[in-house]
Amino acid sequence: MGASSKEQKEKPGDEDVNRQIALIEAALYVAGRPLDLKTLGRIIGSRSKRKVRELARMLMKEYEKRNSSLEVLELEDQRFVLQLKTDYASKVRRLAVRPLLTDGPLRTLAYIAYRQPVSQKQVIAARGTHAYKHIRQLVEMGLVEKEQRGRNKILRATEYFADYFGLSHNPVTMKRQLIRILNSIANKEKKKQSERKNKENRESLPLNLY
Amino acid sequence: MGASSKEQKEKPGDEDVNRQIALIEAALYVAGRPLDLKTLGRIIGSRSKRKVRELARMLMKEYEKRNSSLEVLELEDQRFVLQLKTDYASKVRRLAVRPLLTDGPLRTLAYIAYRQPVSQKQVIAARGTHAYKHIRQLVEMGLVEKEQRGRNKILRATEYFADYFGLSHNPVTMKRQLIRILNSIANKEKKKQSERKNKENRESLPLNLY
Amino acid sequence: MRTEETDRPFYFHPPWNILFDPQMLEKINPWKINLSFILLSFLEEMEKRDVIDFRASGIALDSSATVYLMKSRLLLKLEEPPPPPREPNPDYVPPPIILPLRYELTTTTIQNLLEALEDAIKTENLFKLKVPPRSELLLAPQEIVPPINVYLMEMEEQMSNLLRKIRFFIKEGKIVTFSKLIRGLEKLEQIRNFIILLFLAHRKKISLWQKEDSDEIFITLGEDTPDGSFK
Repeated sequence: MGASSKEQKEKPGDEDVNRQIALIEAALYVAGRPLDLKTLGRIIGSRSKRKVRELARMLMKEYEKRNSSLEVLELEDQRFVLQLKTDYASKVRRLAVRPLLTDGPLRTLAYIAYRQPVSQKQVIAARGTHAYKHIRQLVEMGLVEKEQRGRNKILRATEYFADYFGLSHNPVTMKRQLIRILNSIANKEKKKQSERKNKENRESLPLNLY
Repeated sequence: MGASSKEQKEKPGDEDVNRQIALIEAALYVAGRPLDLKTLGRIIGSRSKRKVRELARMLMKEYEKRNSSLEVLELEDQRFVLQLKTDYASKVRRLAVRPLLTDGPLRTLAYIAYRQPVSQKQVIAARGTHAYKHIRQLVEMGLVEKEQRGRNKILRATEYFADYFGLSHNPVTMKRQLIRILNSIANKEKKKQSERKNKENRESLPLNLY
Repeated sequence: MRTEETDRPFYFHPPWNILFDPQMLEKINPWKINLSFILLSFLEEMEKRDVIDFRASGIALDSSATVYLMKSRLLLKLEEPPPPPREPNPDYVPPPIILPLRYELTTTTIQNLLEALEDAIKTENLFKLKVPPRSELLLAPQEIVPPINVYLMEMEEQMSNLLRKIRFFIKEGKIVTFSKLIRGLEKLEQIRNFIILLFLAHRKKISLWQKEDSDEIFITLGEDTPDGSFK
């Protein structure tokens, strides 16, 4: 009798666990970026980080066992991500056809990430009034967040933005990373340019430093 | 000796098959849209449509066996797609990368798809002036295309839209398929509404259903 | 076992509660109230329960009169009553289509982002943001050109001097700002320092920052000069 009651208890429990693991998979699939335990917990309706981690690890093990081109990884900061294994990426990358954003909004996004925290006013001044629309789109997509500070609206790039481009979540580090990569591009380009024409406009030099 | 040579032959063969199935999975994952046998064949380096279909079906079966929130579907025109099972959608919808359409634009989209090709004027007449905004949004997202014909703007659903539902790219077939889908959604909704009406004691209830 | 909920009279629940809550009644659009349905069901419910509550009936009647009054007032204001809810649509609008959720790898890379950033920066009004703390410093070029020429000749030396000074400040654990670096210097010296800073930044010896709404320039050691090295 004890056994049967235990069985009865366990069966729905197992189903629950399966459903929760599948929900974590669903979340990671749809997000396409690393998610933290809190976010995953909210999806499966659990506040226990320990439990969420356990379930996510079960999903990870399941993927390890499968013959799959996808993998679930646990990152150092206890976030989990579902992604394509790198050795498959090169073969299928060309099937991706749609950009995240069109040119205009992408420029506005890059500008915000570079100048963050930056007032909406400054973004509009630098990018033109069409940037209002871009900002709305970027906020909707979760790439930029807006904060009212006094009379100003302050914009900054979100963690989702950082994850998408593989940048640090820390705004200062993120900015430094951007500048470093940008400088290396700028230098390469400068070399190319100076090879083409030796006469360089002196005024433009310091401007490219930033 | 014969056995061992057979073993040697089969082993790499199996690995090949596994690798090819995983490649098909990778392709479907990255594309996020239905892919035809030719495209999948190019990825795995095979010109035999029969073989590609067989492998894709093996992947489909594997997904069916798993406790997964994801599914691989074979569409009518022999295209395959990897997507989230619908009963998981509501729980993880908000994690999606792209801004998701709200009810209003989705209704306008349904109307356009149902009546296509349809003049913008007619859409506005049926859906109200706020539909101008919806149309702009739908065009931006690539779900609807606008064509100037004389003084009229003609709207229709795009192939990208058709891919979302695994519909045929042929406009006539697409429309027929769509009408079937829309009618089934409408019937489901009617059922839900009548169920809701029976339970309608509290005002808060219907609001929480969505 | 009786809960508080069951202790309350039935008419305090929807749909009848509308007649017993004057505040709610005031807020609602009277055209949305189906009086005959509410009153009939109210009577039926009382019959079913076999309790005739005259006081409640009186209130219901009073509220109904109020609703009628509200309706007639709206009519007097030439406000049309809303069309009956189930009027056939001129055109059938199907229910919203829910798009299936599919992950899709997008083609935008960090490279694209940086190219976009370059474009954005090129078109930005850079002078507004990049001028040194006191813009008047750059507004007198005639005066500073000759000394700079001398300066350029000893640029290497000047750069290492300034870099040493910056490192000193960083070693002290202080934030190095441009104003701190030039404190006490004459205008011309300040300009020279600024130009050397630009050269240092160009060689990635240092990085320069500005915060929004501030003219201050912040200085950190660059990637070629990691914080720990004081060679």
